[in-house]
Amino acid sequence: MQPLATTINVRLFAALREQAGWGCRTMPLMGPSTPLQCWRELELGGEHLPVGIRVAINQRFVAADTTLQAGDELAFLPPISGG
Amino acid sequence: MQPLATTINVRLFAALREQAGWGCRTMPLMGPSTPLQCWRELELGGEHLPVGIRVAINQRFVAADTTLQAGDELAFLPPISGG
Amino acid sequence: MNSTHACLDLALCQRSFDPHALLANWELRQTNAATAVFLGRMRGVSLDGDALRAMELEHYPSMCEAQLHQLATRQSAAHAVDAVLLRHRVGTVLPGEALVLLAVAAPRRGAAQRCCQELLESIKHEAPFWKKEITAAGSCRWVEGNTPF
Amino acid sequence: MNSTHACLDLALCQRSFDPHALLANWELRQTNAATAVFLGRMRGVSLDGDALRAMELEHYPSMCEAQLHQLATRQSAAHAVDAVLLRHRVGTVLPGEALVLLAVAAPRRGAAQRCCQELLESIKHEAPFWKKEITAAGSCRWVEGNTPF
Repeated sequence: MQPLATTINVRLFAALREQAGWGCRTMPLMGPSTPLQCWRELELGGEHLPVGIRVAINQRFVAADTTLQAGDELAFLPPISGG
Repeated sequence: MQPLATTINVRLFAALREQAGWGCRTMPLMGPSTPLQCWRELELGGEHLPVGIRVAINQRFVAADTTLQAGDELAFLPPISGG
Repeated sequence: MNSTHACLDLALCQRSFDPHALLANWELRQTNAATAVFLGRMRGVSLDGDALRAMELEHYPSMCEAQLHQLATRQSAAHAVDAVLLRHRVGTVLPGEALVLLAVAAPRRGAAQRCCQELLESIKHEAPFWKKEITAAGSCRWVEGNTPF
Repeated sequence: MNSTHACLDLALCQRSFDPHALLANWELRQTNAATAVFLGRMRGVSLDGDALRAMELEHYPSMCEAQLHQLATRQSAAHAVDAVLLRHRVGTVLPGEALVLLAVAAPRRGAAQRCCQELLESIKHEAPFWKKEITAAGSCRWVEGNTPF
């Protein structure tokens, strides 16, 4: 029996959001995947995560090779500039 | 011809003032003298300046062996505690 | 106030706030000897020297709040301070308006000052905020990372 | 404001002052992005744990003012800050009253914070002030030097 189709939500912010032309997208999770694989698949810019771009899963910073789970919220964050 | 008698003013503060029982005194300056010599002469406590006691002449911190001039204001300052 | 957990008062502000009224109100409720404060306001000119009309402060809702809480908890414990006040603007900010107010109350000056400084740095590097400058001429530019300390 | 000399607003206060009103009034006249502040209040208990009734803050008149001016001039130049506000109590101080208010305005957070911290330390070690604690029981004790940073 096939498992039910599962998805993750991807969020982009600031300059990344403007460059991509979208801020939030749902994508299917086909087997084990990582933020880096999603970055490539979404064609967000190159084969590697550019220096300075950070990854969050479910609103916590994680490494780009963390394994994604169905239902995760994945975010790519350009260099932050608060305060 | 004898020079005119010359004097300096000596000031004490805080604990030093209370221990000595006076805060301001005029003393004659008999030839070359230093704050350390005045400390001894005034019997403010021992032959050496106690650790932590600082010296000011004319309201500037100086070394204890600085040569005093007639009319100087000499002050002995216990450890300071402002702010 | 117990000895293991500082009292944290942290919030994002969608609108302009009066940092002095907030600080006075908060500080007068503290019983500490030492309070260190940082107040940052929006500059009227960019780092490139262009006159600015406004700044858009984007944030990652809920991750931003969670990060601020975690950073304040960590730093207040590390420095054993008693209370932290933080206000940070989001949305459209005009020149001269307060961007960030951070105040730390502690029994001693060193702890208050160090915590204020280190918490501010950690916020600048770990809380998801992004500044977009809008010049008087109407052009936009995302600020690339933080100015050096 | 010229580029070589900071604007210094330094004063000793014989009476209780409102640090928040002073700070607000001063800071709103600045045009800087960053302001670092330290506010010290009199503790209600001594370092030994005794309840305090009051503190007598003695100073060396005119040397104290001269030292504050010299220290503020030196530190504001060293950190290239634009403005310094200092108020320091002398005379009889009651628990909870403000003892010292120091604020530094600069174009950048690092300069403002470092200058505030270093100027405060230099005042604590180089400006002739002496604190005498008067306990609730009526005994007096000169505070021996400063608490560690």
